[in-house]
Amino acid sequence: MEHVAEGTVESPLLDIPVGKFGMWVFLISEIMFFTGLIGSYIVLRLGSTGWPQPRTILNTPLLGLNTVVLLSSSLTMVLALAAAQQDRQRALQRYLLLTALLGLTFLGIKGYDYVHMWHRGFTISSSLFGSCYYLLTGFHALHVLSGVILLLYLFTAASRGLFSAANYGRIEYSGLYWHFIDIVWVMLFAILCLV
Amino acid sequence: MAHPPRSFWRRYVFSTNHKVIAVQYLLTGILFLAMGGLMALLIRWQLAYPWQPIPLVGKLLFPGSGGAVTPEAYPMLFTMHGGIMVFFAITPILLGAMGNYTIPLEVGARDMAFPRLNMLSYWLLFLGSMILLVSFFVPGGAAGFGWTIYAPLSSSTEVSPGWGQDLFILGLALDAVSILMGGLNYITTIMQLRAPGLTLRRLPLTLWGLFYSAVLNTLWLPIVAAALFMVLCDRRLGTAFFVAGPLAPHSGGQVLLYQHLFWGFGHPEVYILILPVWGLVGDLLSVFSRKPAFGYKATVVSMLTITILSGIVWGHHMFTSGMNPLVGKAFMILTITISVPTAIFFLNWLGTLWRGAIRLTVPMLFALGVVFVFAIGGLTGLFNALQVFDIYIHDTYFVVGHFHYTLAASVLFGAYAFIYYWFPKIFGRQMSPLLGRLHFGLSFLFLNAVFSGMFVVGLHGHMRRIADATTYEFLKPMQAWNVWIGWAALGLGLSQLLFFHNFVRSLLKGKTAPANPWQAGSLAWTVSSPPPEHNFEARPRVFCGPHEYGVPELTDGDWLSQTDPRAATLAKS
Amino acid sequence: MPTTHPTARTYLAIYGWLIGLTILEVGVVLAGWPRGAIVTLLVSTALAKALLIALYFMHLKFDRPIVWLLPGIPVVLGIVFVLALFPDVVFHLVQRM
Amino acid sequence: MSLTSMGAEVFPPDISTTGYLVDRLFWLATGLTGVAFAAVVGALGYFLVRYRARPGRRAFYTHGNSPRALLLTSGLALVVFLLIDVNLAYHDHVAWAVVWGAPPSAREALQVEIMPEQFAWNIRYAGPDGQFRTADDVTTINQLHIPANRPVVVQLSSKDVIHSFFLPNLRIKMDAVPGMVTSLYFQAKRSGTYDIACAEHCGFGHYRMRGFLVVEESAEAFNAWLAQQTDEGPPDLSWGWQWGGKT
Repeated sequence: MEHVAEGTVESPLLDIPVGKFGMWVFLISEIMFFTGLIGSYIVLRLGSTGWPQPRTILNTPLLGLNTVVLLSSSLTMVLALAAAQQDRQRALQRYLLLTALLGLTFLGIKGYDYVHMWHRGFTISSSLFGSCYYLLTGFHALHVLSGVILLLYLFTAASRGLFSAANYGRIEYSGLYWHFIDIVWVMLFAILCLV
Repeated sequence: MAHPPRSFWRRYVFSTNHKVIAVQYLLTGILFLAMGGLMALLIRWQLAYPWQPIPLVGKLLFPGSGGAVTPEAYPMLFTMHGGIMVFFAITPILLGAMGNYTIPLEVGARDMAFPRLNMLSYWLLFLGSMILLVSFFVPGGAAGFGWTIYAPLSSSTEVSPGWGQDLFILGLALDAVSILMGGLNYITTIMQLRAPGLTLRRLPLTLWGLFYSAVLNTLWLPIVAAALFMVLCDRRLGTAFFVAGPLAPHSGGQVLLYQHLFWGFGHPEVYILILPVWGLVGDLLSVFSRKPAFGYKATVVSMLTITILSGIVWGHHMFTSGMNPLVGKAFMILTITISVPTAIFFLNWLGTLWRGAIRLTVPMLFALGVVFVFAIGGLTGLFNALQVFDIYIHDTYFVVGHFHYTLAASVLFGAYAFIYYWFPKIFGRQMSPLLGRLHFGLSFLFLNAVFSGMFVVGLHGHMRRIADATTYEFLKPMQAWNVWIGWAALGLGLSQLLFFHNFVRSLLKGKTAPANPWQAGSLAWTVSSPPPEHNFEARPRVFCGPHEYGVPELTDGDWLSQTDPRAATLAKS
Repeated sequence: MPTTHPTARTYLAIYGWLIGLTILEVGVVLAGWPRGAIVTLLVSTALAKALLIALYFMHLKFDRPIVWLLPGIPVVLGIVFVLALFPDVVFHLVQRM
Repeated sequence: MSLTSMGAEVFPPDISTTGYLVDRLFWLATGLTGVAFAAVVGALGYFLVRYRARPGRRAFYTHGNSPRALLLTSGLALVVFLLIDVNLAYHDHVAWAVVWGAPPSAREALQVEIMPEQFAWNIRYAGPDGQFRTADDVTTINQLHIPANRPVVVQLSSKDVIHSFFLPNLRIKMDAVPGMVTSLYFQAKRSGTYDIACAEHCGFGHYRMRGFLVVEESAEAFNAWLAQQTDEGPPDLSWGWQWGGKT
C-alpha cells in the first residue's frame, strides 16, 4: 500500500503511520466479514438438531498439524519484521520466503484434506456441517492464498533491498494481515473443527 | 508543481487522481440514475395501465408481448430499479463522487491516502455495473427476486433458475468490495491526513457525514457480503444455508438468518446514504444563511448517535417475519429512540436559518428541499416503527412511499444539491440558475405527488411488488391513484431533462466560475476552479472552523476563510 | 511511534505457548472428553491463543491503547450481533415442525 | 375509474373485532406527527421569508454551542420524544396485547393450517376428529371459509419460498416461512367475501396469488360448507403438521 507523501501530518487521530491505520481499517471489515460467516455458522448449528461430532468426520490430527504450520508461519513473519528492523537483509529474505512456504504448506495440506474428505462423501452439499466446513475454511484458505501472494511480492521487494531499519512499514502491515488470518484459523479450528 | 500525466489513458481513464475518479463516479452515477428512473416509469406504466402496450418504446423493450410488460419481466424491473438506484446510482454519486471530490480538498490534502486503491475502487464498481448490464441479456433475463434478495426465493435455483440472478449478486458483491475500498480511503484520509490546524471540531459537516457513512459501510457491508456469498453457494454449490422446508436438499438451514444478515446491513444502508446528505445540508444551510452552523457539536454528536443506533435496529424490518415478538418489541423501542438525535439536528438546521441572511441559490433550494422531504420521510418512519401498525402496512406502498421519501427524495435532492454546489469547482464553469430553479420547482412538485400518492394506496393495503392491483377486489378504488402516480412520475422524469440539459450545456459553454462563487469558508474554495493537479501548492494552515459567516467585526465582506489568519482573533470556532 | 519492540526470545516463548495450547486442544478432543467440558475449554483456549497473537505478534501490547479501539469496535459489535440472533434460534427450536 | 373514486375511504372496510385499534393508532400517529410537521414547515417558511437576504443585512453571529442552546434543542427533542414517540409506543403496546398478545384457547377457536406455494394458498381444516394430518382432514385451495363471530387461529408454513398471508380487511398479516410455523388469530364480525393477498414477493406470479376469505353468516352455514368439502375425495396428506405448544 503506497500513499502520497504528505510531509508532516500535524493533526491525525491516531499517532500511527497512514499505512498502518489503513490496514487496521481493512482488518475491521475483515473481522466483520468473518463475523458474518462464523455468526451464521453458530446460529445454524444451534438452530439445528443432530449436528455430528466433528472428530467422527474430520481428520483431527491432520488439522492439528496444519494449525501448527500456520502458527509457525506467524512466528517466521514476526521474525522477518524483527530482521527488517535490525537491517539484517539476508535474514529478512529468508524469513519472508519461509513464511510464504509455510503458507503454501498449509494450503497443500488443506487441499489434501479437501480431496480426502470429498472422496469419503463429506462434501459441501452433503450436510449443513459440510456446507459450513467448506464455506468457512474455503474463505479462510482464499485469504491464506492472497497472503502468500503478498508475501512472495514482499520477498522479491526484499531481494531488491527495498526495506531497511528505517523503512519496514509494508512488512509490518502485511504482518498484521497475516496474523489476522492466523487468528481466524485459530477460532475456526477450535469452534468449527473440534467442538 | 506537479503536472498531470501526459497520456490520455493515464490522465482520464486509469487515473489515480481523486478529482478524475470523482468525475468518473459522477458520470457513472448519473447514467445509472437515468436508467433506474426509466425503469421506474415502466413500473408505473404497468401499474397505471396493467398489461397495456407501452407507448413509443414498448415494442422495442418487450417485442414478445406486443409491447406490454410481462409477469416475468415485472419483477426484473423492480429488482433492477432498486439494485441500480441504491448501489449504482446514489452510492456512486453521494459516496463515490462527493466523497472523492470533497474529502482531499476539504482536509487540505494532495490526494486520498491510497490513490491506487481509489482507482481500483472505481474500476471494481465499473466491472460490477457491467456485469449488471450483461445480466439483462442472458437467457432467463435479469434478476427478479427483489433488491433485498430474500432467500429462499433468491437462493434456490428451483424457483429462480436464471443466471441473471447470479450475475446480480456477483455485481453487488463487486460493488461491495469497491465501496469498502472507498470507505477505507475516506476514513483514513479524514482521520489521518488533515491539514495542520484542522482539528476534528473544524471539519465541514459533509465530511462528518461521509466519515460516519464510511464507518457504517466498513462495519456492516461485510456482513451482507458474507450473506451474498452464502446465497451464491446455495444456488450453485448445493448448500442450504437459507433454504428450509420441502425445497431443502437435506435438513436445511434457516430462512430468517438471511433476513437478519441482510437487514443488519440493510438498515445502516439507509443511513449510509443519508448521513452524507445530512452533513451537506448542514454545510449548505450555513453557507447560504451566511451564519455559522447552529449547534455544530450537538449535530456531530447526534449524527454519531444515529450511526451507532442504526446498527442495532434492523429488526424493525422483520415484524411480520416470524421473528421472536419480544425481540421485535426491543427493536421497536430502539428504533423510536433514533428520533431524539434526529430531532436535535433538525432543530439545529432551523437554528441555522434563524436570524440568518438567507440566499435562495439553487443548491440552497435543494438543501431546503431535503429538510422538507426528510421531515416527511422521518415522521412516517415512526408509523413503521409501531409494531401493530407496521404489520398492517408492511410490504405495502406505505413503506415504499416512506423509504422513497428518505432514500429517493432526500437523497436525490442531496445529490442535486451536491452537483449544483460543486459543479463550478469541479468543472470550472457555472450552471444556469434559472434552469436550476425550474428543475427544483418541478421536481419538488412531482416528487411529492408521486410519493404522497404511494402513502394513500399503501394505507389502503396496496401491496408492493405486485404487477397488477386490479387483481384484487379491495384495491379497485386505488386504481385511479395508480394512474395519478403514473402521470406524476412521468412529470418527474421529464423535469429531469432540464437537469441533463443544464448539466451538458454548462459543461460546454457555461460561464467561467471564480475560485469561490459561493463565498464559502472551507478549504476547497481557497484553490482555483477547477483545482490544480495536486490541489494545494503548499500545505494549508487552518485557523478556524468552516462556518465563519456573519462575523461582526469584519468590514470587507461577512466571512472568514479557514485559512484566514485573522480568524485566530476573530473567529469563535 | 512506539519503538519498544519485543525480542526474538519473546516471540519464541509465545510460539511455545501457542503450540502447547494447540496440542492440549487436540488432546482433549481425541481423548473424548465430555462435550460441555470440551466446549468450555476450547473456546477459552482459542480466545487465549487469539489474544496472544494479537498482543504480541500484532504488537497491540506495544501500541498505544487507543489503537485497541480499531479491532475492539468490530469484535464487540460482532459479538453483540451474533447474540442478538440467539432469541430467534431458541424460538426456532421451540416451533420446529 | 374516475377521479371521484380517489376520495375513497382511507382504509379498506374493517370486518374484524380488533382492526379499529390499528386504524386508531394510525390516526393518533397522524395527528401527533402532523403537529410536529406543521411546526417544522411553519418555522421553515417563516424563517425563509423573515430572514431572507436583503442589502445590508448581516446574519446574527452565533455558533449555538452555548449550554442554553444545547439545553433548548435537546430539551425540545426530549419533549417531542416523550409526547410523540413514547406516547405512540405505549398505545402500540396496548393494541399489541389485544391484536397479537391474547390468542384464543384451542377449544373456542377454529383452527386452520395454511401452507402456501407458488402461487396458491393450500388450506387445511382438522375435520371432525379435531386432529390435523389425519384422513378426515378437509383441504381446499384459495378458499378460506370461516364462521362469523368465532375466533380463528391460523398456523402457517410454506412449501417453497416466503409468502405473506395478508388480510387487508382484518388489518393483519404474517409471513409463511419454509421450515418454520408461524401463527396469527382473528375474529370476523361481518359476513361476505373478502380478499386474501400475498404480501411478500414470491416470484413472477406474486400479483395473482389471490385467495378468498368467505365469512359465513353462522356456524351452521360454515359446518354445511365444511361437510360438502369432504365429499370431494381424500385430502392431500403430503403436508400438514400436528398442533402443539401454546396455540
